[in-house]
Amino acid sequence: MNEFLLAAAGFVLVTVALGLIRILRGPGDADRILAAQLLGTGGVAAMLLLGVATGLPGVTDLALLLALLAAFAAVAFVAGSGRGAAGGATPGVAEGGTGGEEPE
Amino acid sequence: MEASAIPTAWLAGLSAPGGVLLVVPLILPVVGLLLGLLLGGRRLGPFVFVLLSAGLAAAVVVAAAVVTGGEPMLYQLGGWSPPLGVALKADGLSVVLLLTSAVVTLGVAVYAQRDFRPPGARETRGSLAFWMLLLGVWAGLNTVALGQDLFTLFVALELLTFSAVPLVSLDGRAETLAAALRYLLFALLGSVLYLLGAVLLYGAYGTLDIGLLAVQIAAAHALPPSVLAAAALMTVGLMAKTALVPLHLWLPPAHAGAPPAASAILSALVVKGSFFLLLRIWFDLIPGLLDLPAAQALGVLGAAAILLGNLMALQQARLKLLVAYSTVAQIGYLFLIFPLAGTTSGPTWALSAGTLQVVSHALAKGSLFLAAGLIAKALGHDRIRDLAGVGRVLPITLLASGVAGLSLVGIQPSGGYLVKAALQGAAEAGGTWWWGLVLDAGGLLTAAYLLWFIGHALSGHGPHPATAKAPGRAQELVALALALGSLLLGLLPAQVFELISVGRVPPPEPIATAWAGAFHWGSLAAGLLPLLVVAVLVLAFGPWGGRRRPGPLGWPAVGAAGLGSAVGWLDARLRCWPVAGFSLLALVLTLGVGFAFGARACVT
Amino acid sequence: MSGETLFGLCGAALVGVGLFGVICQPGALRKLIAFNLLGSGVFLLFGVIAKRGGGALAAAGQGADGDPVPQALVITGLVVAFAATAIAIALLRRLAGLNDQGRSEGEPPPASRSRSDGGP
Amino acid sequence: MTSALAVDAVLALLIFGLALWINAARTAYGAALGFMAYGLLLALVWVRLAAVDVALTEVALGAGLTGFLLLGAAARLAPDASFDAVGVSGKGSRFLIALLCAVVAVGLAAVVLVLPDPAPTLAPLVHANLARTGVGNPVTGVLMAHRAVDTLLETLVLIPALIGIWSLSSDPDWGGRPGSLPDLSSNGPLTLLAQVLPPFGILVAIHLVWVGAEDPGGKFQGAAVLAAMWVLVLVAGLGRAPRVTSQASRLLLVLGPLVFVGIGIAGVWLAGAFLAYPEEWAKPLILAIEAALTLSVALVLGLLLAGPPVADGGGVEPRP
Repeated sequence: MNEFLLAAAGFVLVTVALGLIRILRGPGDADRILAAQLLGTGGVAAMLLLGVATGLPGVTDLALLLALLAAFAAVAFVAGSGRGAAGGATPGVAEGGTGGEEPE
Repeated sequence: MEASAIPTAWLAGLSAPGGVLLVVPLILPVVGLLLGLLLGGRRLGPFVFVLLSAGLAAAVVVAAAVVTGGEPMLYQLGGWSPPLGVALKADGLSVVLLLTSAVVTLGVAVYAQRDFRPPGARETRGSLAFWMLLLGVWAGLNTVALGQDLFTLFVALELLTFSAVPLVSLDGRAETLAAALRYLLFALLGSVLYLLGAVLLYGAYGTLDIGLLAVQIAAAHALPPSVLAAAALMTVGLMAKTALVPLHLWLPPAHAGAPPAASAILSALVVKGSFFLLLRIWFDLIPGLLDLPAAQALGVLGAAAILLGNLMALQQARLKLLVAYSTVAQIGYLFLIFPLAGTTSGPTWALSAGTLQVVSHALAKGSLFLAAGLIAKALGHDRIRDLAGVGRVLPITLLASGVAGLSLVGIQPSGGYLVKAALQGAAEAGGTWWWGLVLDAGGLLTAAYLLWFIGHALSGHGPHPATAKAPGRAQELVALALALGSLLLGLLPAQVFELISVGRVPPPEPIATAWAGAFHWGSLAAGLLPLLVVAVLVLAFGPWGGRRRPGPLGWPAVGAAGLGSAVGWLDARLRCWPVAGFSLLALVLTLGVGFAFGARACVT
Repeated sequence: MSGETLFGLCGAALVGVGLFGVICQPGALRKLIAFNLLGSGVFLLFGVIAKRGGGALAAAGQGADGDPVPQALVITGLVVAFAATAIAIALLRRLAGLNDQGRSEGEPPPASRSRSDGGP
Repeated sequence: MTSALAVDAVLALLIFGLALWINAARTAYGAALGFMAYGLLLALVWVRLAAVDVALTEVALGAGLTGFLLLGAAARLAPDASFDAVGVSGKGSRFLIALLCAVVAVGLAAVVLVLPDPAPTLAPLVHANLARTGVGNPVTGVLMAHRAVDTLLETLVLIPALIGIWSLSSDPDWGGRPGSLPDLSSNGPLTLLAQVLPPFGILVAIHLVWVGAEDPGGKFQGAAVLAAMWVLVLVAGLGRAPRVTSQASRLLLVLGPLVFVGIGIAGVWLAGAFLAYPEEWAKPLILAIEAALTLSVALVLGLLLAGPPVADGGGVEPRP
């Protein structure tokens, strides 16, 4: 049983890794935010699988916390791409999100 | 490997019932930080003053208890004995740091009452920040002095750093913010390396208590790789926080840009906190390191710091930068004790010299930064070439600078003299005369730049005294008092010097007998003679001439100018971030490999 | 090779990556992120040491999965690292704000700024 | 055991690769994004290392709050806001430094591999003495009893850090409200989220603190969740951070450490040592300290995120 759970966790991890590429490469902020949500969900799944497999107490709390903070992370993304009071869900947002780019 | 069996009994024997006294220096600043935030406003300055006075009294009581007891005091926090719990320990070394930090902080607190009192009833940014951060520095130093657990000491170091960094940028100018950021990042790098070392030691021995670790490390047949790696990492990390050349990139801008009261604390005390931990590691935790050839490397860096710092100080156009580079040089003296500890005089002797240098420099440099601040405030600038007339406006301040300078140069009967005499003696005893040469050169260079500055200040052509703002009399007197303290260290009763060896193997030649009769008119004259020569030289190059000359010493030689610009170029290179980072890595590897080879040679 | 060994190697590698970033990254923010990587490497090593210590016990049936002392210390260390990051970011933003102000008022940029123009 | 090892290998590789990517990322914004994902993966590693307490802290503080700080800064800083480009290393010196870093890492790995086996550990000692602390979670026992002084100092460290951040305002702004958080009050969905999420967050925080006595959890994790929820409310414009001069907020800031120190000092008489608890009272006292510390630490963490005060106090960043 444990073997199966661990294998499943490994599989979820590989999926997450694929999603990671989207976060990192973008291109748009929307891609990134959605991929990050996927990462959060995948993380919760992997966490639960690992927790059950190893029989540690408190892993469900951890998954709960992760789910909660995934929403917070989404806010961080929006705030990060919103560029202050001028923000909002306008096309300008995506442009603002690249504000952190360094000169080539 | 049962970690608990041996040590608990060993510690229980040492813990004295009166040890709860040790908690007082720990709690006072902690409570101060908490209540101070509630108090705020105008009452904060006087409150800190009262608290520091109580802290000084507590430090004196602890010192008296340690001296009369004749052995270190130990206290187990929460009643848990190490390795599970955390212990406090006061030996001679801790007592000296406790006393020094209490005295200097109290002096600075008196000085700062005027600068950091809100003008109206409302709280101001500067006042709240300064007083709270001062308490933070004090809390960090006291914990560093008493802490006996490597992780507690890590938290104390961070407390020190987090309090010191905002002090640098208190005036909010862009340059000081950049200096503070640079200081913070480099200091964080240093702390991480220190923590990594502590982690490795825990991995090897399952405890972080210095006493327990020392027992187990000493019992080992040979120093294992984890201990050597930890020693290298912790040493370099703490060197970065102490700003030993070549890791001094952050110090000059940070110490020169801070408000004077903050500069005094940063230069006098904050860099000593990390140095103090280095002493703990090299002399208490892993004394075996002192016998390794790699200990010479620390001395070489110290010598480089003395030469580079002094030569750079000589070239500075601004007084506060001059004083900051003088700190770079004086830190070098601290590191000369490592190669000299293995000589016949024994480690306790070297440790005494190092501790004395910590105290002496803290007092002298505190005074000098306060004086520089008064001068800058009176004139509105601190350009050395335009200091003319200061002597008439601020005679007491200038006197304080001169007296502090005597200690930095190492003239009788100052603490600086005793340090240099002790180091010279150890160098001669060990047959390593070249360290003495560095000491002499350092003293002469120090004399040169201090005379250069004082000469300008004494020359008469300048703004009329009436145009300058008068400083507070108390501020001038504090600067003078600290300077006099440093000068008169050498006249303290001999028994005081024995304090440092409490809890250690006494040196073959008792410190008291060596230093009791240190004051001779003959040696005073011998010390003053080279000083006079330097004075004549400085005189010849002309602060009194009034003519502007290009080089730091005026016309003298293309050679000197060439040397100056070469040193300046070297310093600018070393203070680049990538170069400093490279030096840091190279030092970690050199020390690590050096330790490994040295340790193997020792065994075979 | 066990999982702990693997993560131990990973921690050492992270220390290397973090050190390189702190030294070679061009901007303070990037240095700060690298510092956090470096710190996580150190914490990870501590966690591996905790697991090694507890693992022996668990094998002996004493029920401890990890040595709680390093774990508690890592928690403390994480809080300290967060405070450090917060101070650094506040400094950085203030510095950037001052520089912007200087630019918009047409003043010559302060020294720290003119130096930064040679970025990568 | 093999699939466990495979999972560990995947995790270790992912983390190492992500760290490399973060270093090589083209933009600071990308690096900050990568760092948030990195925190999540690290939490998985902590679960594999049987350190759920640390995993909780890593998720809440390491990935959550630190990521929020880094992302916010990366988005707002001007692209060339690097202070230290002077002497940016050329290709050659970068290679040299990379080489040295690699040597350091290899040396470190070698040292870690030769650490003694069986590993020296305090775990049996902690477990043997856990009953005396009154709590069932050994990590909480270590934090609150065996090494209480570290915890006290650590909560104290946050105060100079906060003062340091406050000191980065300008003099006329003193007395204003923190102004570094972005203002997204015009964002409808966010407002809704900020109304729905915090009640759950508060429940989770209370739960974490409460179970922390027996199971993984505790004040730092709970406080971080509370701080995150508070910041969410502030960002959505549903509340305002207190003025830096507010006496009430300062009282709350020092409440936890004061309770801690107070009980610690009382321990000198009641239990024979500073920071000791009378045995029969140990658990209630620890819970009381944890509760007070949770509030104080949550406030400090939130204020650390909220930045230095600005004059108008609207919680809006001044536009450059």
